[in-house]
Parts: sequence; structure tokens; C-alpha cells
Amino acid sequence: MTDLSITQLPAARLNVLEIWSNPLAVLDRFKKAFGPPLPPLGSSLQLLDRQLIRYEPTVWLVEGETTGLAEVLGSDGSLTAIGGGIVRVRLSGAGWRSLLMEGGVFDAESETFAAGCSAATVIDHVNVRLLVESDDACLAYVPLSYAHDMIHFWTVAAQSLV
Amino acid sequence: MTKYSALGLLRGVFNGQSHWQPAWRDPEPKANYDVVIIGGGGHGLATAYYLASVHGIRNVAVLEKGWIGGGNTGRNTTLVRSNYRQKPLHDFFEFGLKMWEHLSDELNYNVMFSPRGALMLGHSDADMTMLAQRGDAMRVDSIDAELLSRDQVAKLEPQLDMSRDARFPIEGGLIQRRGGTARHDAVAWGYARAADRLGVDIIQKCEVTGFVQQGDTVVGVETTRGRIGAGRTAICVAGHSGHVAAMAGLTLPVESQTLQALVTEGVKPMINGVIMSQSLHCYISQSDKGGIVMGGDPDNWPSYAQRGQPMVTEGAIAQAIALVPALSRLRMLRTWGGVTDMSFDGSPIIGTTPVPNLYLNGGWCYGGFKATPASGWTYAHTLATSTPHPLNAPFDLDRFRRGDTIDENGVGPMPNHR
Amino acid sequence: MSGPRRGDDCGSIRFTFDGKELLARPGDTLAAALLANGIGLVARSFKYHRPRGIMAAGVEEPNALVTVGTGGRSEPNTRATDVFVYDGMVARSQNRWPNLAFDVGSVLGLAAKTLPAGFYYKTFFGSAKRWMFYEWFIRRAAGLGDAPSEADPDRFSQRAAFCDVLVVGAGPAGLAAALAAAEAGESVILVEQDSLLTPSLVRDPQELGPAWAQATAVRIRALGGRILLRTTATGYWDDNLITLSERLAEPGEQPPNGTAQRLWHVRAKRVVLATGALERPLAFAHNDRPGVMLSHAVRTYVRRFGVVPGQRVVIATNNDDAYLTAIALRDAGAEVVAVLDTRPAPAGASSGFPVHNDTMPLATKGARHHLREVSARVDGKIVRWQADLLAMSGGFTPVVHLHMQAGGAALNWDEASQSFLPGAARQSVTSIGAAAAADPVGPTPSPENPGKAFIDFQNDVSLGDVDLAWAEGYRSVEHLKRYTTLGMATDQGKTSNMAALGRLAEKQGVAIPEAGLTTFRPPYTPVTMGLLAGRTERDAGAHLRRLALYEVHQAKVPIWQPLGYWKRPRAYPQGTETLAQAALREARGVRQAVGMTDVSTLAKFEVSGPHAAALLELICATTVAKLAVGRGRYTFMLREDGLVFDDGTVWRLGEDRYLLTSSTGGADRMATHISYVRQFLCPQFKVSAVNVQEHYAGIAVAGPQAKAVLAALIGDEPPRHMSTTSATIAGLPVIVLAASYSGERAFEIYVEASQAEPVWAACEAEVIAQGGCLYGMEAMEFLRIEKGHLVVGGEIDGRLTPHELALGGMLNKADGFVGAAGLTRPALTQPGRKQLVGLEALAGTIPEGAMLITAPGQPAEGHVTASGLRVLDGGSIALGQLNDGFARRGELLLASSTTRGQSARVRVVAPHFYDIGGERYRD
Amino acid sequence: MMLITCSHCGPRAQTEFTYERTVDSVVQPDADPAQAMEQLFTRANPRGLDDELWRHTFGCRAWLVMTRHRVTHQIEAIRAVGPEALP
Repeated sequence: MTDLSITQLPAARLNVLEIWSNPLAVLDRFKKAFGPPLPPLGSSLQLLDRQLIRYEPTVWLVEGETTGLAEVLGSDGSLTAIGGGIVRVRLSGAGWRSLLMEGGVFDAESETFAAGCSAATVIDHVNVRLLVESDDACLAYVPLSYAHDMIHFWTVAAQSLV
Repeated sequence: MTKYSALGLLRGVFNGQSHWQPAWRDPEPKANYDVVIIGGGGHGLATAYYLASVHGIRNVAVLEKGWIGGGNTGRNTTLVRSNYRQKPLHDFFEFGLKMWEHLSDELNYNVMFSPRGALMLGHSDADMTMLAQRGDAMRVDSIDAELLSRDQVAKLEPQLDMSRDARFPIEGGLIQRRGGTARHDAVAWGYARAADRLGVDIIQKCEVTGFVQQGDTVVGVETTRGRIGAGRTAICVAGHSGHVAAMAGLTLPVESQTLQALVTEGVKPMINGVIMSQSLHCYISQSDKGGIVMGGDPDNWPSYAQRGQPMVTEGAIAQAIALVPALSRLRMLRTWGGVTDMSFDGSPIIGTTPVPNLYLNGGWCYGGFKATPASGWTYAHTLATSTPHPLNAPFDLDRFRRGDTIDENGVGPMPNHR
Repeated sequence: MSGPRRGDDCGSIRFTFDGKELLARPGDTLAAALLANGIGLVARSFKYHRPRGIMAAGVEEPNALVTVGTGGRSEPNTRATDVFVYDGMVARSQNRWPNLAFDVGSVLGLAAKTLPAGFYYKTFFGSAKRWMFYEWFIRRAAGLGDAPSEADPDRFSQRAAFCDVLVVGAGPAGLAAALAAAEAGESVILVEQDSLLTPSLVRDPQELGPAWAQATAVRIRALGGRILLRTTATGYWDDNLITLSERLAEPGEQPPNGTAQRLWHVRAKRVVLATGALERPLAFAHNDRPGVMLSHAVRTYVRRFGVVPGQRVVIATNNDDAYLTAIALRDAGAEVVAVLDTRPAPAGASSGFPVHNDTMPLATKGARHHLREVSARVDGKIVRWQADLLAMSGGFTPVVHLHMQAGGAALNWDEASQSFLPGAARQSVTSIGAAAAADPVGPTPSPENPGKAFIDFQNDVSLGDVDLAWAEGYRSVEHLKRYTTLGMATDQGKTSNMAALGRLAEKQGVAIPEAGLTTFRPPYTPVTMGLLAGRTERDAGAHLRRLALYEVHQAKVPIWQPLGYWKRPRAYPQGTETLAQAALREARGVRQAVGMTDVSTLAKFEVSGPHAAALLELICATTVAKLAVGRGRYTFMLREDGLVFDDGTVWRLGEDRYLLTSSTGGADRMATHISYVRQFLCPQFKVSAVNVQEHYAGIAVAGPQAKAVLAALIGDEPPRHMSTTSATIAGLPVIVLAASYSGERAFEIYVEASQAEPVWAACEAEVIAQGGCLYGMEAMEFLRIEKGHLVVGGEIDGRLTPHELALGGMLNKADGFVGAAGLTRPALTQPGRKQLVGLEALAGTIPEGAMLITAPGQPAEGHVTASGLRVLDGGSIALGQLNDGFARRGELLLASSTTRGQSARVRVVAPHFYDIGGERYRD
Repeated sequence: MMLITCSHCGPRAQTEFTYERTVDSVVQPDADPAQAMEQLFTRANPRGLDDELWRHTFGCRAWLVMTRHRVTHQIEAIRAVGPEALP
């Protein structure tokens, strides 16, 4: 077994931020309020009290604080709480990339999938969202109902990695 | 034509089996036929045979673009059964099942119909109720069905995983004992030989490239071997119905998708009959040569490529091993794909079309093989009399627009939801 | 064959074959070890049970199939040439009884003349039962090895990989190609089915030997390349996806870390096929005898494994390569008594061996299942050689299987080598080395006796069978294959294909490429089913979905019920209660006091934005726009064909914020449907529709005391029926929906799933305090049937219109919702269609699923969709679908289940049995 | 298994996508009923190129219109559909 640990993290505050109109105006308001732009698809933005991860063309997953976002959105979008149904699992250690190739179809071994990158994919028939924390850790957002089996799957799969 | 018999084989001991003649001729196409059947699969050949034998229409050509039986006839998992839920399907498939029971003698060609039983497994009380409902519906329509307990299932197929903690535990099953398998190639060859004997021209390597129309009326076909005139023209090319019908300006309620099947290396008998499941989407049987033959869901996206994606078969195998764990160490020998006509209610289409003198037989989804005799019988009737047989009347082309769909699974018009 | 064929070093690895304890050297294949131990008879053929030995040294071996391993690891039909011996290996011969040397099944060989190709199509007539009688014997004679009877103890892994270049085959060409790519900065995966790199350099030592191979491999790895041994590329799919099967343990061997094999799905930007070539056998009478081997294979056994498979050798060839085998044998001390070369002189003249030109073997003879004599016609006279080994070579066929599987790929016929070479391809694939070119060969004369000249050894197909198929009109190559079973054996025709094509071309009087080609179907070599299933658990690839409150329920030891991929509590039995007893107690608890249940699995969508109502008006077939803030209503959804496919409730939580619930089983489909309407049909809408199915856990509280329970929980007046409010329970924010499925005053409490436990605990405490109980799905079913509420998959079966489900009154009068057009189809309003009815038993119990008939022997007019009982009063009631059912109230029918031997006389009634006026919903 | 280049995510395995329907089967909610049924119940189904609606279901969930060859499986064109989105 390689250097790898699989840890379920405590439930987090997660919201879906969706923009349904005037995205450029929202972007401007966001930059005015927070500084950097909203992250593009496949990446994330780490702020002090929150992280915005983009998995969909018009949707960002907001982990942490949401203050100020309603004002940024105005009438061009909305926030919807989603965190109750998502379990965060941290895959840490050098083997996380190999582990994600087990039962997967997304190229987690690619060097371009680096810290801050995000991807939504399917692993062992379950839709999973990934966020690279560092070279040594990746966060997986797993649907609550599948989390038990996914953690078990990763635990067993880790044993076959060499 | 040499009659097939055990004595004939014995005679061959003394002549090196040299007395056998070609099973069918290799004729040049004539200029005109009373009926031209497009497609030399089991259905087309059966249609030709019944046109000649039942309706006395012998001036018939079967046009096959490749080699007979080379399409879905030779690519299916050879299941024969009539365990449906709805009356039109009962009537049609049960009529066919009765024909299967005498088909080898009828054709003087052993099609190896082997009614070893078609078993559908239930994995919960809800499944068992659904199976009972299916069985009750069958029995009301005079079709054999028997509900089996766990113990009976375990005795029937000892290789099934009967453990209580299985992901899909087996609570019982519904068996149609008269269901089973047949040898797919033999069905095409047997019908071809019998039709040929009655004067039908089977013309291989003859692809239809267009229709000859006078006004709207179809009066013949253009082929790679020239123009052939036809009193009536019968499309019978399931998998490619849309493509052929389009040449006559018809668009159909059909989408072509790939259905994959696979066979393992041969092993000594381990599966007795046909195993299906109410909740899972795989079906398993064992051929006479010992290979485990199985299939699952279609690839669920349009394709004419006769090649599937590996994930689909991998999924079906995972299900099969969940039911029969001993399959794990067998090896998949071959996998292949067929092009199926996915109709928009899961039921076939046999009948007339809006184009005069053009007839259609298609839309068989993944269940055409078992229908071969009944399909040929009813299609021949429809062609001979210009009116559908009562058995295929419900399966007309117009039923979708009208709202008379025969939707066995109640999933509606999207084939990929089926 | 007698005595060991190896020097003093027999090796130290212990294994058994048919119970006999034997020794092997490290690196031996089972075939090499058997030959080394003087065992030539290894198997029986499929059809005639002819004695067979080892013919090849690789994956093309048609004959030497054995079962390796024991218990759940036993692998039947393992090629002895493709398994490496390990300590403790147990190998058994197969398809013989009682033993390999004396096999009763071999009588079939005596009857071979009555059993030509396709014989079974011509006999065994009569009824299906009669065929089944014969078939019983045929099935037992056929097959090969035995399947294991135990479950597989090992795991299999599935792994994805991406690379710039995938090189298949680590021969000299493949290795060099991999190195070049790696040095050019490309990411490389190199796979080799053998256990070592460049096995051909061991067979035919050259200047660049194994040391070069090792150094090259080190260099490739240093550049980041990945090299996988014991790994076979088995399938080539769309867009350069290649499946690899990697053996982490040998067949039957206990894997070191529990994983027996790994299936790779490799997506390569380009693929290099260095798959080499396979040697073709020659066809002559009795060419299948143990002791008749392929020339390459003989050389491999001599040079790689140190095994000399014979001492007096005849070589038969149509090419130069076999002379290398003659040299290897001579160097190893064997005597080459004759070289039969089909080519005219001076071919082979300078070799120093006794060469006979223009000569093919005529036949072989044997003794005790082994080669003893080879005969040939030399200058018109039959000459016989005593020999215990015949090494044959009919030339080489490049392995083009993967090239052809790539799709849209061409083959070019090469007359000189009598083989097909890979041509252009649609995908990015190139072939190199022996896979791309073959050496010229001489003629391959037809044998004098085609009947026993085998070309498909495993399936016992001879050239005579090909001739018979031709005579009977099976003339396309696919007909030939299917009629004779040629190429259908476990070796997939690797050694037989070209011989068959040659014979067919000869019959047709055309060149081989005009005779046609068979399809190269995946996999290249057979692949273990468990590997393809690829799962660590035997769960059919379907994870069980866990409720957020799973542990809470599990502590109460419920009876679980599967529902789609979910598992929900069906009942919570107390003491010795049966399911039915528990469910009835629970249902009565709800009717008489209060009950609570977990409804978390319901589909839920939060829809917000200025167009939220407009979106819901499209999806739902009921009106939504008029709903006041804080109110909710029942709704149902149509497919585009106008038939009902799901139902639920819709709630207006705020000015522009709605919650839509729908059925558990339809959740994924509803999510797709909503996404389709929103994203594709209405991209201009200002709306967000978020799937919150798993975000909220749901708890339903129902019963006359439900209001009191809620009041205590939220410390406020609970919402009126079909109203909603937000509240706090156990300090946590919740949404309360006053909705009822049971027919009692009821509430659904939605809380973030990760915080569900304290809310559940608070509810449970209050419910128990009010004299209530937990209830499961079975009680819920009783309650909803009595109330006449519908269930998706039961009454709502995707085949009925709203009108037929008695929902017509709620249908949106305006068009424009999905399905409105479908509803206009004329047949949907024709008489004779099914309509929802209630049924009450005159006596007895109505069987669920039973057919509704007027009398025994009459056709079905409908069926029972759900059967329950009057919860408080007893008496069997049911819901059903009945032809023209609305007009048949009062009619007496029989609900008949003949499969279960149950029936009940029933009266058709309205589909509501409880509180028809809705009094119990009023405060 | 195809490699589908999602307009948003780049090349991804087909496993992440679901085929939904052909573009010629799309029924607008306000379509004339007869025409709607004609569209719902017939398909061009060509043995060649056709426009199909796919969804990146297990990825970014976007809807994609693909022009794909039914025999070679080659994707000639692909474009995302849906609300206006930031790059």
C-alpha cells in the first residue's frame, strides 16, 4: 500500500451560486466586492472565509461564508444551500492521483490537474467532484448516500496500489 | 434436394458425406418478382417461406446485401419465450412459440429449439409481486407460467448465489418452462433451404440502393445487381429500417442503437436454462457448445457501427457475476454488437406503410429473434392479402400518432429510457 | 514421449499435473515444464476428444488447455503456454473421462465419419423434447473444463490511464519505439503479454540481446514511461481507447495483495502495434498428434526453456525460418532426420540438413498418443521417418487483430508472404516490426487426405469440413465459420484463419483477398469475466444508497426494503411481530394517534428566480402560478406523449422560491427532465433549479396527534394543511410542509441531512410522548391505498392519462405544459382504455397484481395495482386499473392470481376508502 | 468508448455523458399538436451524420449538441447550449 489516507471531513457549509442573467455584470460586481474574478470552469478561488469552486458553466460551489454574495448576484442569480447532501473526503498522500484512476475515467494523473483545479467526474459509477488542495491532497465531494460505499471502495482500492 | 436425416449421415460414411447438395441455390436475379423482400435475415427468409408454403406465392426474391443471417439473426443471444405482460404481445409471441415447437420438422432442418425454461428472478417482495402479475397475465392468455420459491429456484439453477446478504438477493422467480433457446444460424439457414426448395430466389451480395416508384407506388428496387421489378416490396431489415425506408421518403418511429452480446469460453454444463432478472438487466444462458451466452442493456445511443463500448458489457458482466458468482473465473471469448431498431414503445412494427405497395417489418428492439416464425407468418399474410393478420394488426405504423402504443415497460417514446 | 527432456537441473518449483507431482524451473510456462517432464499428452479436443499435446509456445495455442488452481480460483481452459508455473500450482487436464490417456469420449472420434461439420442440423428431428434428449448428451460431451463451483475469493481492479503513445508488444521493435517516444518527451505506456521483455531475443539471440532490452527498459522508466509485463492489449475501441488486462498473479495463484488482475482503460493519443506474428501450421493428415509442433515454438522451448521436445525430428516448412529451428535442435543434441521443404530446389540446399524439396508431410502415425512416424511422398514414393517431433512452419501471419478492431482499418494482401498486412486506419495507429511485414514463403500444397488434415485443432475442423461446407452452399467466409465452427474455439482462429481463407479462395478460384475476411472481434485473447466486472464487491456495479439516518434506523433493527438503489425501513417489528403484524400496528398507530417515518429519499428540487413559476408550469401539468406564498399543492407530470410519469407536490416557499417534490424512483429522470426544460428549452429563463434530494432529510409525522407533536416541536401553531413554514427544531432550521400521504393530518419536516439526527430524536421523543410510533413503508402503503393516493410504478405506470388516473380535474386548462400536445392523440380518449378503480373484497384477500376478470377463462380486463386493507376496520381493499373502470362501479369481478392460487371476488368502487370528504385534514 | 470534447471541460470519457435525444425529435412546448407528435414519433435516423443532444451528466451537466457520424462515431461538431455563461 502506498502513502495514502482517506479521511471523511466534518460537514461543511456549501451553497450553489447560480448566475442566470448578465454574467458579466455579476463578474464586475464580484470583482468590486472581493477583488479577484470568479474562477473559470475547472478551477477555484480561495478567499479568506470562503472558497468558490466552479463545476458548471453557470454554477459555483461556495464553501464557507456567503455574506455579500446575494448583493453581488442581485436579481441575476441565486444561492441555494446544498451542503447537507455532500460528504467531503480528503485523499492525502502521494498516491491520491493513482487512487483516483481506480474505477475512474478522468485523468487525475495529469500535471495540469494541479492545486486549485477542480473537476466533476464519475468514479465507480458515482458522480464525484474533485478539488486539488496540493500535490499531496485532493478533496472529493461525494453524494451523502454513496459516501459510505465510496470510502470503502477507496480503502480497498488503496490496498491494491503499488 | 437431399432430405436431412440420421440415415443420410450414415450414408455419408461410405461416400465421405459427398452426397449433400447446396442448401440453397445461388440464382441470378430475375427482372420481376411478385414479391421482393429486402433483407435476408431470419424474418425475411421466414416471410418468403410462408409466402411460398402458405399463400402459394413462389415468385419471390429475398435480397441480401451481405450473406444471409449475417445481421441480427446471427448476433443475438438466441432466447425464445413469450413471457410478456400485455395481450397483443402475448398473442403474437405465443403463436410464435408454438411454431418453434415444430419448426425443425417443418423445415427439415434442426434449429435446435431447446425449451429448457426461461427463468426470471425476483429480488424483493415487490419484484415477486411484479412477477406474479406477469405470470397471471400470461396464464389468463393461456401461456404457461409458474411462480417459483427460493428453494425451487436454487434447485433449478444451483450456480445462483442464494445468500441472503447478496446485493440483489434472490427471493424466487417466474419460469416459463416452454421458453428456451434455439440455434440462431440454423433458423436462417433452415428457412432459406426450405424457401429455396419452394422456388424462392435467395440473392446474396445484392444491396438495395433505391426504390423504383410510379407516382407514389413502389414498383421495384434498384440494387447493386440491377433493377428488379416487384409487385410488392417488403422491407425486413431491422437495424437498418430507417435507412432503407428513407429511400422511399418514409421517416419511422425508430432509432438504431447497438446491442452487445458476449460469449465465454466453453465449460461443462453449469447453467440449465435461461436466466433473466426483474431488477437487473442481464440475461444468461449456456450454449450447447458450453459457452455462457449473455447480454445486457443496449448502448443507449444511436449507432450503425456494430461496435459497442466496453463499459456496457462490463456492466452486464458485473450483474451476471452478482447472480452467478462462478462466472468470475470464466473468460469472455468474444463480444460483438448488433444494430437494433429501437421503436418508440418497445414493440415491433409489421404492416402496411403510407407508400403504396411498400410494406414494413421492423422495430424489433432487442427481441426480434424469438419472433422469427410469427413475424414471417404474419408478414407473409399481410403481403399476400394486403391486410394485416389479426396478430400483427395492433403493431401498425400509425399507432404512435394515434396513441395506441403497446408500451410493455411504460417508459414512453425515448428509446434510450427503455 | 518418454523421459524428461531437460538436463540435470529439473528445477525446484513443485507443481502437479493430474495429481502427479512434478518439478519446474523459475520462468517456466506450464507447457515448458510439462515438456521438460516428458509429458506430451496434455488435452483432448473439443469434438472428437482426440489426444492433443502442446503445439505452440504462446497465446495462439489451440490444444493444450488445462484447468489451473482450486476452489474459487480454479481457471478452466487455461492455455498451458500462457501460464507460468509457481510453487504449489495445481493443473488438471479436462474434457476427458475417466482419464487423459483413456477417454471414453474418444469413441466420438471413431464415429467421426457420421459427424461431419453441421451434422446436428441434419438429424435429431421430432419434438423439442426429443431434441432435448439428444442435447443432454451433446451438452455433456461438449464444453471443455469445469467452471468453479465456489465464489471467487480475489479482487479485480479497473484503472484508467492516459498517454501520448501506447506501444503494444515489447519485442525489439516495440521496445525501440517506446524508447524513441520517451526520448522525444512523450508519455509512454509499453505493454507485453509475456513475463519478460523481448522474448524473441531469447529465442533468437542477436547482438542486441536481453541486456540491451533491460537497459532500454531502465531508460524508458527513467523518462517516466510505464512498462507493464503479463499485460495483454485485448480490445481496441473508439477514439484510441485500448483495454489491457494485466495479470498480478498467475491463474489459480493467490495474489500477493488480494488483487488478481487489473483491467486498464488506456486512452492513447497514438498507438503503436508491435504485436509480432503468429506461425501457421501446415495441413496434412493427422497433423494434430502430440509431437507435432510449430517450428517457432520448438525453438522457444529449446533456447528459452532449455527443453528439447524431441530427439528425432522432422522439419516441415515452406520458408527459411524453420531452418533456424533445425539448427537449434541440432545444437541441443537432437537429430534432424529430414527437412521437408515445399519449395523447389535449391531452397535449403546449403543448410547441411537432409532437405527434400517440393515435399509436404503426407501423414503421421503415433503410438501411445505420441508421434512415432512421419511420411511424405518423395519423388513419387512414400518415405517414412521414425520421429518423435515434427516441427512445422507454414509461414507467418502478422497479428492484425487490434489494428482491425480500431475500426475503419484496411488490410493489404502480401502475395509473397501469403499474409495480410495492416494498411491505412481511421484512428491514430501504426504497426511495426513483424506485425507490419512478413518474410516470403513458398507454396502450401493441399493435402491428399483433407478429412484428417486439421486446421482448427481445438474444434476439430479439417480441410474436409471446409470442402463439405462449400459443397453445401455455405460459401461466404462467415457462413463457413459458423457452419463448421472454424475459428470459434478459445484460440479464436489464430492459427486456422489463413488456412480456411486459402481453401475457400481455392474453391472459389479467386485470390485470397477476394475470398473475404472475417471480423476481428474483441478480445484478442479471452479475458477473465471477474476482471471485466472489475469490482471489489459483488454488488453488480450498483452501490446501495444509504439514508442519512441509516444508523438511527439500524439501531432499531427494522425490516429493510429495497427501493431502487435505496434501502428503506419497511417496518419496525416489536418482539416476535411478523412484518404484517408490525405494519398493521404501525398503520393503526398513525390512524389513532401519531406516527413518524423517514421520507428522505423523495426527489426534491429547489427552484428560484423570477421564472421559477414559469418553469414549473412547463414541467407540471397542474397550475402553479396561482399558488400563494406559503401554500402547496399536489401535482403530476406528463411525458411529451401525454401520459403521466410522475407525481409530487409543489410549494411556494417565497415570492420567487419553490420546492418541488416527486417520487424516489423517478428522481434521476425528473432531474434530467427539469434540466432539459430549463437548460435546453428555456435557456433565457431567469431561474435556478437545484437538485436538493440529498441536501434535505425528510421526516413525516402523521396522525390525529401530529399537530400536537408539531406544535410542541416548533413551539408555534403548525401550518394548515397544504401550507408551509420555516421553523426551528432542536435548535436547527427546518422547513415544515403540511402534506399528507396517509390521509391523516400530517407534516413533512425537512432538515439538512447532515444535521438530521437531532431533529429525528426530538421528533421521536415527542411522537412517543403522544402515544405514537415509528412506521415503515409497509404501513405507509396500507395508509395511502386506503386513502386512494397514487404511487409511481403502481397506479402511475407510464401508460395512463391524467383523466384515466382520475386526475383530469386538476389538469391545467391552459396548454403549453410538457405533454399537452400528446394528450390530444385520438386513441387516448377512445373507450376500452384502463381507468383507475377501487376494489373491495366480498370475502378474503385481494392478491396484489392479480388479473381482474369477469369469470375464470375470460380475458383480463385489468389488474390489481396495490392491495391493502381498511386499517381500523379490516377488510381487503385494493386499487386497480380496469378497462372503462369509471363506468363500472358496483360491478362484481374476480381478482385472480393463478400463479399463486389466490383469488377474491371484488366489487368495483371509487378509489377512495377513507375520509372521502377530507375532514381529517381540517384543524 | 468515445472521447467527447465538452465545450466547457475539454476531452472527457463518454462514460461521463448521457445521450438524451436527437435534435430532430425536439418538441417545443408551444408546437402545434399534430406537428409535435410528428416530431416526437419520427427520426431521420440516418446512416451518417445527425445532430444529437447529449448531456455532460457526470461532469459539468451542460447540454451539448453534437453532430456525430452514426457509423464511424466521429464527432464533426459540438457546441454547448444553455444559458449565457462566463468563459
